[in-house]
Amino acid sequence: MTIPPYFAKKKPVSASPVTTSSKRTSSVYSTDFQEQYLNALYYMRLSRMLEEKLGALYRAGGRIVGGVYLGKGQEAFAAAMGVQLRMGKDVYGPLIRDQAGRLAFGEPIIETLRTYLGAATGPMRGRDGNIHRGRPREGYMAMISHLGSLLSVVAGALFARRLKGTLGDSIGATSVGDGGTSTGAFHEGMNLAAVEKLPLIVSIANNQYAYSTPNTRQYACENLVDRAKGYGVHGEHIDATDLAACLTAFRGAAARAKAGEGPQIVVGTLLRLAGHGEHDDASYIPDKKRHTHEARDCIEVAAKFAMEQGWVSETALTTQMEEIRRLIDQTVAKVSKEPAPDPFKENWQALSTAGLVEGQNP
Amino acid sequence: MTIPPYFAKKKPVSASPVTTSSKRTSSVYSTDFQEQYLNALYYMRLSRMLEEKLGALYRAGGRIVGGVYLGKGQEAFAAAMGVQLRMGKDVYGPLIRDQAGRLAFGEPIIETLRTYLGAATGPMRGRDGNIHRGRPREGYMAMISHLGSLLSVVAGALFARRLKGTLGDSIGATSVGDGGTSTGAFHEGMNLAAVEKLPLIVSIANNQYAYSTPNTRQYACENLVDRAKGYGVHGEHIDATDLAACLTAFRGAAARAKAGEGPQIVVGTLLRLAGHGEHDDASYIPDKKRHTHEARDCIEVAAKFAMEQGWVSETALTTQMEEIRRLIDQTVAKVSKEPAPDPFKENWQALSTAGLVEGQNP
Amino acid sequence: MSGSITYLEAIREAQYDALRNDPAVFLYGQDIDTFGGAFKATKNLGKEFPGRVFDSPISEDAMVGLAIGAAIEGARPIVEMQFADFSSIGFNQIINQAATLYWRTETPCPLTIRLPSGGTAGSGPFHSQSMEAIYAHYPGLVILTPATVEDAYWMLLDSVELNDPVIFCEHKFLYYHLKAESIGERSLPIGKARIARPGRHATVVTYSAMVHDAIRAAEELQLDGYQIEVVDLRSVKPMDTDTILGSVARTGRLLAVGEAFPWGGVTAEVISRVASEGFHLLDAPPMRLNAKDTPIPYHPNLWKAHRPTVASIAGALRNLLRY
Amino acid sequence: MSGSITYLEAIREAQYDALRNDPAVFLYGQDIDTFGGAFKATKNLGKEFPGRVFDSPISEDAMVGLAIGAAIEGARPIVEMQFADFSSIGFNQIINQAATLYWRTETPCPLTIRLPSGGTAGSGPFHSQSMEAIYAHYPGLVILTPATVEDAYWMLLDSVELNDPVIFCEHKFLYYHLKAESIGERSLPIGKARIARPGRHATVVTYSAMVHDAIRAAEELQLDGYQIEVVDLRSVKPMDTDTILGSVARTGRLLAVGEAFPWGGVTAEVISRVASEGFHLLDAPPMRLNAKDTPIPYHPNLWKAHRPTVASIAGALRNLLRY
Ligand SMILES: Cc1ncc(C[n+]2csc(CCOP(=O)(O)OP(=O)(O)O)c2C)c(N)n1
Ligand SMILES: Cc1ncc(C[n+]2csc(CCOP(=O)(O)OP(=O)(O)O)c2C)c(N)n1
Ligand SMILES: [Mg+2]
Ligand SMILES: [Mg+2]
Repeated sequence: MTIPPYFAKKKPVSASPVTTSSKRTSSVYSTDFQEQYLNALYYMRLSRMLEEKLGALYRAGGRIVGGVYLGKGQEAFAAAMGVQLRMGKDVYGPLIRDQAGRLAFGEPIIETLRTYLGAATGPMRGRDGNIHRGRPREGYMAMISHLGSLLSVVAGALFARRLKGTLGDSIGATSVGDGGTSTGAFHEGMNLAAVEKLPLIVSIANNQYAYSTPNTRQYACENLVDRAKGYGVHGEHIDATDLAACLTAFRGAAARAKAGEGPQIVVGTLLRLAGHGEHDDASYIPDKKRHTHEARDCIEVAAKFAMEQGWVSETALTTQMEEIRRLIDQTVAKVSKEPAPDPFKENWQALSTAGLVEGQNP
Repeated sequence: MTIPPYFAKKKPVSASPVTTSSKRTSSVYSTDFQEQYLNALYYMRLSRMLEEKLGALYRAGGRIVGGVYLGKGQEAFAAAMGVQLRMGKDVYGPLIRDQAGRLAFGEPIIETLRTYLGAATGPMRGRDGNIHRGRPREGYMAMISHLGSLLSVVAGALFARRLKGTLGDSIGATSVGDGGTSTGAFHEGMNLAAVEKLPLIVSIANNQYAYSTPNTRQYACENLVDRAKGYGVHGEHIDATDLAACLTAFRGAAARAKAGEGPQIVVGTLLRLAGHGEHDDASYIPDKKRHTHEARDCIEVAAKFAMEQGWVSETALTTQMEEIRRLIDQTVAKVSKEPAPDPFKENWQALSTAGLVEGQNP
Repeated sequence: MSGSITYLEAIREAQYDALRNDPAVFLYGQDIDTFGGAFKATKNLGKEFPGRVFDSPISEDAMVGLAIGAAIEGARPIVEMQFADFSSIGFNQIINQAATLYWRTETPCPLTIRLPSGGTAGSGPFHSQSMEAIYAHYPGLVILTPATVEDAYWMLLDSVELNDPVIFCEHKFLYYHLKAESIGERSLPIGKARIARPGRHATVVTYSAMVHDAIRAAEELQLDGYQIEVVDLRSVKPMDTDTILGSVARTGRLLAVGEAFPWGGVTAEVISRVASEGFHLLDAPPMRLNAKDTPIPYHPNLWKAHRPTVASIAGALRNLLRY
Repeated sequence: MSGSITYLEAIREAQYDALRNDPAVFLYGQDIDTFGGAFKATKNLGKEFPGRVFDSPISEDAMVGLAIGAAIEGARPIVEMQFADFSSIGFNQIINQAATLYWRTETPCPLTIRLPSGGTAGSGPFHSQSMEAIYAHYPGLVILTPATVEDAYWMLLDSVELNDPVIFCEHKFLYYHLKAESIGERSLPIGKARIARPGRHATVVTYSAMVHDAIRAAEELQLDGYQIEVVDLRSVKPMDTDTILGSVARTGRLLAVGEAFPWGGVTAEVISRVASEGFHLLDAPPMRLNAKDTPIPYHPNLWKAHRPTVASIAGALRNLLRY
């Protein structure tokens, strides 16, 4: 596995979790599971802090370019998928709530910050923004806004690898929200991936709302996992506020995909714990929803569980959080000094073949 | 129920079926069922003969304008849906294999022939052709070629009626093939109809091929009826070579739709007994497929069953066939004398608001 | 500009009045009911007209299809696309189903599709597009591009009354930035262009938000003694060739300005019509000014350089006048 | 025209050679494997290149999406749309995903989408469309419109080698009707127009099947002593303005002909460029000739009246020359 240099994977900075866990060898969880769990928890916490920073910068005004769409409450679901993936080997097409998954996949936070802060050094160089970022050549797809339309693209990358004979045990993964499942693109992509029997995991984060639109106006089946059978693929439904459940589901899905069982759907139920974007106060979410099981903060739940299991101590978590804060602050400071895009340095070429580019306006 | 004059519904010409049936009052089938059955059988036979005529005219060359796509083998499935519908009251959006359904809905064969023979008097006046014909203002939708895209239109007509308070016990019905289920439009339309809980029957004719493409390259689920649950709608799968099974399914679907139970999916398995169009010899269909249960001729099966039940005599059927032949020959003769479209009489206006139409090329 | 009603409020008002005037009108779109729409163009309408404003699933193809079916039945739906850019998913239903219906079947299709269009800083390639040219190329559609508060209101009301499918391109930048004292009286019918600013040295033909940039450029050139006429197309299809030619007849010089992509589109159509039908009116080669031929950039630095601006319009006019 | 290879066979040959030359090439489309495609453009290719020609589900959006994903990974897919008209379902993936990929991410997207385009008698509104203008409006795509057997072959091979998404508009009428002795040598690169017929009294700029009608119209006018130059654009985006201007410089008169709908499109772009950049070369107002502004009629009587013909091109030329 080769990792492109700008993507050198951050190791979890939590205080030696494996040592801590040796206390409880009787655990039903394998060491491997435990390691993934703590990795995921790290990325969840990193994601949350990073997004809180982005929210604060947005509210302060003037610093963030464009909108801010956060994954608060969806970190467990996103990270559990992300930790299954190997940057440089697997294909990942994340969506707007997948900050934790992106970090778990191996994106360094400087890529996030460069994009949001509008630095020319970021992966999109000011041409496209924030949640659209990616590095497709590294298997890290860069979503367009049109929901559902990344699914077939991730499928296509896997298809090409199989054709070239380089697929090996690579898998692909992409996400969609409850709203995104209503798109024709989702359906066509899902069906095509099933026909081609591609090793693709599709995670459906049912956060009960699409912007302001509740599930009742989005679909009429009991559970979106009921769609899986209609595509002839394996489907699972989990409580997405429970990191252990998320990990179990995505580990299983990844294993089945690698075993040649074709696409895998994982539906997670949760509640979006933020507005659709930071401009939105989500006043359309009734208060009583905010006190349901689905509204639990997956990070608190996950941390508590890890401590109960003896996998990590409270002190270690506190230390980790301090390190995360420092990392974020340092990176913000660094990126803040980086240049903004300069239109005079822009070549304004939409084609890679320079010879076919026509003249532009003066 | 008002029937527009040009659509005066042809009554079945079979020899008084109800009388015949009185012989067997112990039948498990109601009189109503039996009547529908014989109606359907009539339309199936009319459809088959009419299509054979179209095929012959096509092969003879020079008479038919455009392509010829036939419903051979699909008559039971199409007619069983058509006889549930009441022209002037229900909304019907048929597809290319639905000649029998169109006739059962109340289309007189002169409308079919005018379109195929390119008469200016036909419902499309030479502007669009053959299988695209319809009279949308009468609830008889005129399909465009893009598969799947009529579903939401039929749904919309029902939606408007409900809004206006004129829905009553009207229902809508539309068809799609196995291939058509792979379209985004099918998915979006199906899901939207389910969310709006509209009284819409969607018939899926799985004739095992989409043009030359076999089911294995079209979908990966076991049976397309597995999709129903994912939309939260009632689904049923039937042997579409069996008219009684088709009628039972569509009668049930219509009753449930009228009872407010929302969209209904009926999947029928059969084999297309013709080429995709008359230009196609369907050599890609393996011979052994032609000797399977699904390759039974639904008309033979239905006629035999009706005779076994004592609903109709062989003589009556023979008489009926003669009447059908005469009707077709007379209508062909009549239409052959009708004028072709004249470009100089054409107003070339794509907008109904004449004041907004711009000048055309000289 | 100051005043008491915004372009956005005018659009909301028009929908309010359409719903009030005609029970056949209903609204269908994402997040338009309780939430009032991503831009609040339907704020409170769901409450004021219960059962006539519907949140739709994220299904632009089916949304348009539903509206077509409803229009066939005599309803007068207004469909809101959350952004014009997402109408690409409804493209097929628009150009092939709605646009051909009347011609194929003599069945009118009174359908209005609202497209929140055009660029605003930081919105990027998929929330900034101007798609009028795409729809105008296909027969059977009316494409409107209101530039004023008055037009936003009256043209939307007119659209709903029209028995043909209308693509109503609202400019998102004008939503909050354009204000008027009041809506004003209906002045022109659909299909007529408007002289937004009279002049005699050159004509700028433009539409939507660019009308305001063109006027500002004209004001800049006034300081140099030039009187620039600005024609606001209002409707890009049909296009009011007579008014355009009338203006060019007065000025002899033509600059067509649009914020859409440069290949084809409204400006090419304008130039072609004038070159063909008003060749001898021209004292100088007609000019076009459009956005650059790349996707619309996200970062404001790039975005400003991508599209025509008051400065680039003024620059183009200077070149045109120098000729 | 007679000879031993048709336009359609040239397209098949090009795909054969592309598959043979480069293992990264694969074909994806409806009914293209065993069946060889609705028009037989891929006849036997599935047999000759096992595992590289795929029947797809009826999912144009996902077909294009799959090809984009594959192109990102370095594959060179050729996607066949069964008819150009069905590309409306893949529209969003084409204009927003494929066309923006390189600009957004510096990732090349070597993807060729074949659109069987244009009118044939009895094909009606949804099997006859010419969609080049729709795609050309969006940045990031190359739009090719071959008119000859040679171009059908070489331009398709070139498309596959190009690191950008190509919309390859093949004309269905030429499939069987256009023949050549042999494919011939590659003459011009992509992006260059061709003088299909030299002349000096007027220039017709056109592309695809209309090139042949224009040549026939030119032959007709030759009988009256006029020498009409015909420019075959070959590529409508990029458009070879230099060659067009060169021709107009020789003739002083311009008629742009296309079989697409009249609003906007290729002919508007041609006229605009010449009016702007070659105004003083023109001795008469430039003219356009397109199809009428309605959907494409089904019945041949109407169909023939809807589109430009040899007669209407000749008529337009007479008007132009009379000027
Ligand atoms: C095709 C399309 N239509 C509309 C939108 C506008 N839009 C952006 S996000 C969103 C809601 C998405 O809801 P969901 O899929 O549930 O994801 P969530 O935001 O809840 O994570 C909408 C409607 C879009 N991006 N794409
Ligand atoms: C969106 C779209 N893509 C492609 C086509 C071309 N086409 C016409 S019929 C057909 C096959 C349809 O198969 P199926 O839905 O199974 O119906 P059947 O012909 O078997 O009745 C295809 C691919 C089309 N009409 N629409
Ligand atoms: Mg959601
Ligand atoms: Mg089929």
